[in-house]
Amino acid sequence: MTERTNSGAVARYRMMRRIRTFEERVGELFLKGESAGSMLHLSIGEEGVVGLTDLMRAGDTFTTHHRGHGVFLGRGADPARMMAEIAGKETGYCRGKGGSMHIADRALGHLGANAIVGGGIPHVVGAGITARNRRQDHVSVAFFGDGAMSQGILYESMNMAALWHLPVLFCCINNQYGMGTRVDRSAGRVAFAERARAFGLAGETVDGADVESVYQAAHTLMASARSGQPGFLEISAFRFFGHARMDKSPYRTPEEEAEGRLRDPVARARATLDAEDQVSPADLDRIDAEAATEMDAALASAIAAPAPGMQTMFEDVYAPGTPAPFAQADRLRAILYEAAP
Amino acid sequence: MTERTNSGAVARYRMMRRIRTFEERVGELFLKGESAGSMLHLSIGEEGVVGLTDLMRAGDTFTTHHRGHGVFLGRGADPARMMAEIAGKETGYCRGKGGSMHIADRALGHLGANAIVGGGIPHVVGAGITARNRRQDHVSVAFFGDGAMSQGILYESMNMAALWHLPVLFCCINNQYGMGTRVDRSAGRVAFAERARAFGLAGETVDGADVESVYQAAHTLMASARSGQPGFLEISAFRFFGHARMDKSPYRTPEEEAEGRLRDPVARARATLDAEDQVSPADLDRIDAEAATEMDAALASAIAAPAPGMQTMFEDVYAPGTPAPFAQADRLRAILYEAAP
Amino acid sequence: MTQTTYREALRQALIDGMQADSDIILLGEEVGLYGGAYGVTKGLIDMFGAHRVMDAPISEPAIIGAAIGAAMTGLRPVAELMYVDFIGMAMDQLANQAAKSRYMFGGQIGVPMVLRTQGGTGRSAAAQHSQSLEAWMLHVPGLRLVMPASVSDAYHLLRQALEQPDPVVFIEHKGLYTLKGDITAEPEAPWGAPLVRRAGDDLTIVTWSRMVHEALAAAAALADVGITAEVIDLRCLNPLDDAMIFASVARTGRAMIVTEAVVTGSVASDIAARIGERCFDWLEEPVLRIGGEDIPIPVSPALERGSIPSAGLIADAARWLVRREAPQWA
Amino acid sequence: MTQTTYREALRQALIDGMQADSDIILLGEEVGLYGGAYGVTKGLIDMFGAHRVMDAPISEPAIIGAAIGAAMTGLRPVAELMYVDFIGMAMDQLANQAAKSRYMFGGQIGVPMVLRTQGGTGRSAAAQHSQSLEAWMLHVPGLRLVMPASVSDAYHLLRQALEQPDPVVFIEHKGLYTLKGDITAEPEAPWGAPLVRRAGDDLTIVTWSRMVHEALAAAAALADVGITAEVIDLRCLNPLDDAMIFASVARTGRAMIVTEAVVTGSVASDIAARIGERCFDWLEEPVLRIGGEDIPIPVSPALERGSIPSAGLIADAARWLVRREAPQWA
Ligand SMILES: Cc1ncc(C[n+]2csc(CCOP(=O)(O)OP(=O)(O)O)c2C)c(N)n1
Ligand SMILES: Cc1ncc(C[n+]2csc(CCOP(=O)(O)OP(=O)(O)O)c2C)c(N)n1
Ligand SMILES: [Mg+2]
Ligand SMILES: [Mg+2]
Repeated sequence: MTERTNSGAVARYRMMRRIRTFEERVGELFLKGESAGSMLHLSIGEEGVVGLTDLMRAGDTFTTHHRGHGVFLGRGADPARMMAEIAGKETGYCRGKGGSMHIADRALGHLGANAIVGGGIPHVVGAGITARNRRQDHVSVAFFGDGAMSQGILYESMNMAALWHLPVLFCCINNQYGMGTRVDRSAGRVAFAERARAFGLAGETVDGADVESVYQAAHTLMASARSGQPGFLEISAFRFFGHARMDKSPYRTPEEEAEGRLRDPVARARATLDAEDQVSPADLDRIDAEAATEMDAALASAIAAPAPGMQTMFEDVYAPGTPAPFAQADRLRAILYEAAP
Repeated sequence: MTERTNSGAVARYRMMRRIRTFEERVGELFLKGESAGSMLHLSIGEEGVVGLTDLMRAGDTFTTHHRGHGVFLGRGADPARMMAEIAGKETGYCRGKGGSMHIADRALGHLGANAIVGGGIPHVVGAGITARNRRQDHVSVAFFGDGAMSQGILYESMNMAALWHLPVLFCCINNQYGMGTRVDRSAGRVAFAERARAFGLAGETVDGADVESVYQAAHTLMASARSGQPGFLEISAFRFFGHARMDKSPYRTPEEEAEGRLRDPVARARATLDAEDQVSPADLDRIDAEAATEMDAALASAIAAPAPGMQTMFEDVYAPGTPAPFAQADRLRAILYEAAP
Repeated sequence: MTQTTYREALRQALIDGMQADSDIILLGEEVGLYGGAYGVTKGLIDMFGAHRVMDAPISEPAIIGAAIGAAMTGLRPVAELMYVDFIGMAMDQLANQAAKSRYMFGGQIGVPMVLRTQGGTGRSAAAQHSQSLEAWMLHVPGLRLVMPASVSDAYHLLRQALEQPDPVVFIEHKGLYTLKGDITAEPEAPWGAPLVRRAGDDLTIVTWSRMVHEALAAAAALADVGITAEVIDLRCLNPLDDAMIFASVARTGRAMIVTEAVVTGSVASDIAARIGERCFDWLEEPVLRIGGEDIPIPVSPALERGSIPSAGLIADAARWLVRREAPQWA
Repeated sequence: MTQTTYREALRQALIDGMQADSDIILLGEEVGLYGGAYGVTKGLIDMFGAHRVMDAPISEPAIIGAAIGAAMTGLRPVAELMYVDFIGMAMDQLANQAAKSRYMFGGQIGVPMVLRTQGGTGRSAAAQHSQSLEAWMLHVPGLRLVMPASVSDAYHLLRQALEQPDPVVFIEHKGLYTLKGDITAEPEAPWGAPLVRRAGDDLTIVTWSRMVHEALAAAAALADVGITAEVIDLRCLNPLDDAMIFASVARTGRAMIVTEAVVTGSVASDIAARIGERCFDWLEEPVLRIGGEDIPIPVSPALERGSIPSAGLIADAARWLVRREAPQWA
């Protein structure tokens, strides 16, 4: 790869390809019967979010929704530990307790994926308070879907961020659907950024199929958030596949799907790099191949990883060193042997 | 009173005076130690809401917040039954179970006052669904304070109303304060009607000190709501007294209070009727005197009314004819006498 | 009388109810085009139209709130909460509004609505999609609370719920949708009455929802070693005519309450306390609670399973209660 | 050692805590300029500034959610919920987020926050402002739950709550703010340990929060007729070292649990169930639950009072338990 190329754009392409390939392997994990359950939500079609994650810095924090694999990879996650978590294994990010919908990593600023639509949004307000009170230069970003636009807690959170001038960004990944409901069937008016502006935020909508546009829009909003003017960024995308692994999307037509899948951020970035940035197809192929090798390894290591030991179930309910839950076996034993109390 | 006068405006003045006088008597009830508790929220300063209640029809329904006496009187409430309820008496609207914050009257369309900020708002969405499904020509109106602008459920409700084209109106009585917090300390951006418009509602703000302006604005919004375009009306007002009976408002200056109290809808209406509609001071005095007589009687009858019988406490938890709560005395009796089960 | 599934029984109850009463509407996320997250409302939007089968935005508080308003004004809404785990954001509408309106308003305004939802473990759905939260609802006067364990109850209790004058929380179990069984012509028992699913003399096992099936499996295993366990399915947790439970325990002298929920603060604790009060003189052994561990539900399938009572655990505990045979793990 | 009030003790705990730990912030409705609905935070905004004493919009879910995020990132927030009755709209943030984060995330992310709130009857505040909802919280693994009854506990338990690594729900009682007493130099008992408020041999009364005072009044009256009741104040409902309760009941042979909450599904049921399990062989009489009636709280002062246990009722029940003297009403 020559020095003339836009190294940022290439890095973003590489990240998007890694996300795409990772998600494909998650699908395989499920088909192999090795995933913990079927509640696996692939972010294929939403890789344009890399335009934002790429701008986040060490110290910045974030929360995600249930479709958060891509965001977390974008922030530097180790795909093997992610895959292990999705398989419910001891070596996963959360020791096999969280799974796909609850991956987190404090070290990388990931305050947690959430299975409650909108559930993680207010946490960034709190992270913003911490940054403000400690005079840290950190932004906290909430990632969520269009479905969360119907959750009241979003508006409560946006209002607080605006009222207190917090370094916070709300990022709605609008993939046009919440399960089987297209946005025009869940929103009385679909101009989401307008809602944010009415609450006093800087609000923008951007085409998520073009990662470089996302990057530009996010650049402005992240800078203003960092200086205390919170923002809202709607990344318009298309959910390529069903809601979760069992969903075959019968509520939308093949035509709509085919058209939606034309909005492919990975393909588009590749084409642009090829045509405009003169990255050679061979270089791009190499990137793709590296991603495949990496994700194959992640998949294999997750499958090979050990399940958590039964006793771990009682750990992490409370902090170490504080009273732990009274296990049922111990309670029954206490009753059974009727030691005088 | 001559035929030349604007009979609607006179009726609205009369209603506003009745509300004002009623609220003054509620204050006396408290001072006499005859109210059920001190959670009494006077709507003095907010009588301009009569410009909206006057436009509501039989069959229309509504919910109110904790400061709802005025709204309910505006819809035809019997002040004696209201006062009895505020005193926690058997003859009150709710048999002494609800009190000031939970007055309701199904017959007059009052689906209930609510002590949860925002709690009654979604109920009008449901009433709107009923009207739509039954093809009834009814509008349902939610009355709430500026404080409820911070409750997520308001936005969820507005979105639903817009999405489903329901005959619903959201009426925010902005009295500038939620307890000790002025709106600019609770809202990141104070243009409330703009928020409603961003959700697809028809949204307006009007000066509540001028009941006739309220009437005009409400006229348009009620008509459009009735035809399936839901609306939002912010009535700007000033809370003349403390939040509840114990609050002396130390968080605002006497100057601010004095200035706010200049925005007196009752005084303003009286002055207008006098100056522009040529209603004589004597006629206006007579209206005021009638209100005083009526509310004195309501106060006296509430004080004289009987407290509810102890056994009534178990009634109305569930519908008559269905299993009632197991009273503690009965449970203890069952244990005590140890009849073989 | 047809062999069908729990899912189909529920669907049929909705269809029959909606055909009988045009005021019934369904309101919830994905109840229309998608047919319900677990398929219970499949096809109903085509049968009854979008004004009666309403796909709602992801707004749990407002969904329940809208159902309340519809109920107050004459409809009979069935609000669907996709997972009982989501009630945390709508508990105000359920407990402070739906449950208390009749009372606060002195009997004037009832809220005849059904909140359909589902709970429980079994799908590796992790901590926020696997809970059993009926204890929260049992503690709220003004609510009714129903949890069917059988196909026939799925049908009949839902039909009956649709006729109640007060709000009913109807909690299905995600692990039972594919259960097969008959819909009996008449309800297996009256509304509010528990049902003896298996008769026995040595101990009484009180349970509900999916744990009925674990208890029955345990009872079958116990029969092999000569212990006869009576298995009582509560069906309705409120109203609950508990006299039959007391009579059974008075006869057997031994009681065990089995719940899938976290045991501390559970409905099992409440039933145990009632038995302790009312059956004291007849008890031979302590009233045992067997429940979920006091932990959030882990995603790992092995840990999830291990945190919830099984037929084996129930049988072990029963052998101790009846024969003082200590289980291996004890 | 100063004679002070429950309100002042709480305020002093916040002040001392905030002076000792600059990461502590207060976040809630009216905690700043207004000084708290019940005056607990009066003047604190002047002492610590608006960045540490934050007046929040009326957004309970987001208040608790923001506190969670602040706790996750290093602060130690005290979120205030003006009335425990409002938890219904924020139970998701409390139970699904605050309580479960450490677990779901495999121990990586703790949520060291305190949720300060108050509950109970006594002010004719009606059904939505008078509840005792601790049972909901007891049923949530991951939460700690504290309900001080004394002035000294108000101080010390709040100080200790401010040092816990996990979320603590701290429920005050609206009827206790004017209670007078001493703040002892050391806590009256360790965190998690119940406290014998009055020793006795004839029966054990287990209770917490305001009902401790009714129980003590009952115990005093009982002493006049020669019955000595041991009154145990739970203080911490979670963690709860219940061994002392079992020891007391094993000694007295009689137990009564008193709660202000609706009795069905209450914490009283849970404590009764535990005693039934662990003290079976030592019990002379059934474990009695004395609680609030299973109704919403009515606004009428007479009805409100009548729906809640009183010292008289407790004493009546105790006389029956100990002496089989049936009360007049029975
Ligand atoms: C509070 C809540 N309600 C409902 C659900 C069930 N649910 C899970 S994902 C989903 C759709 C979410 O749509 P969106 O926010 O657009 O995210 P996407 O799946 O499209 O990424 C729903 C309804 C949930 N998990 N949480
Ligand atoms: C959900 C909820 N949060 C907080 C309160 C406590 N509270 C009662 S009234 C009030 C202020 C409400 O302000 P607003 O909505 O403007 O009504 P106003 O009192 O000004 O009429 C507050 C915070 C409540 N009752 N319900
Ligand atoms: Mg979506
Ligand atoms: Mg106000």
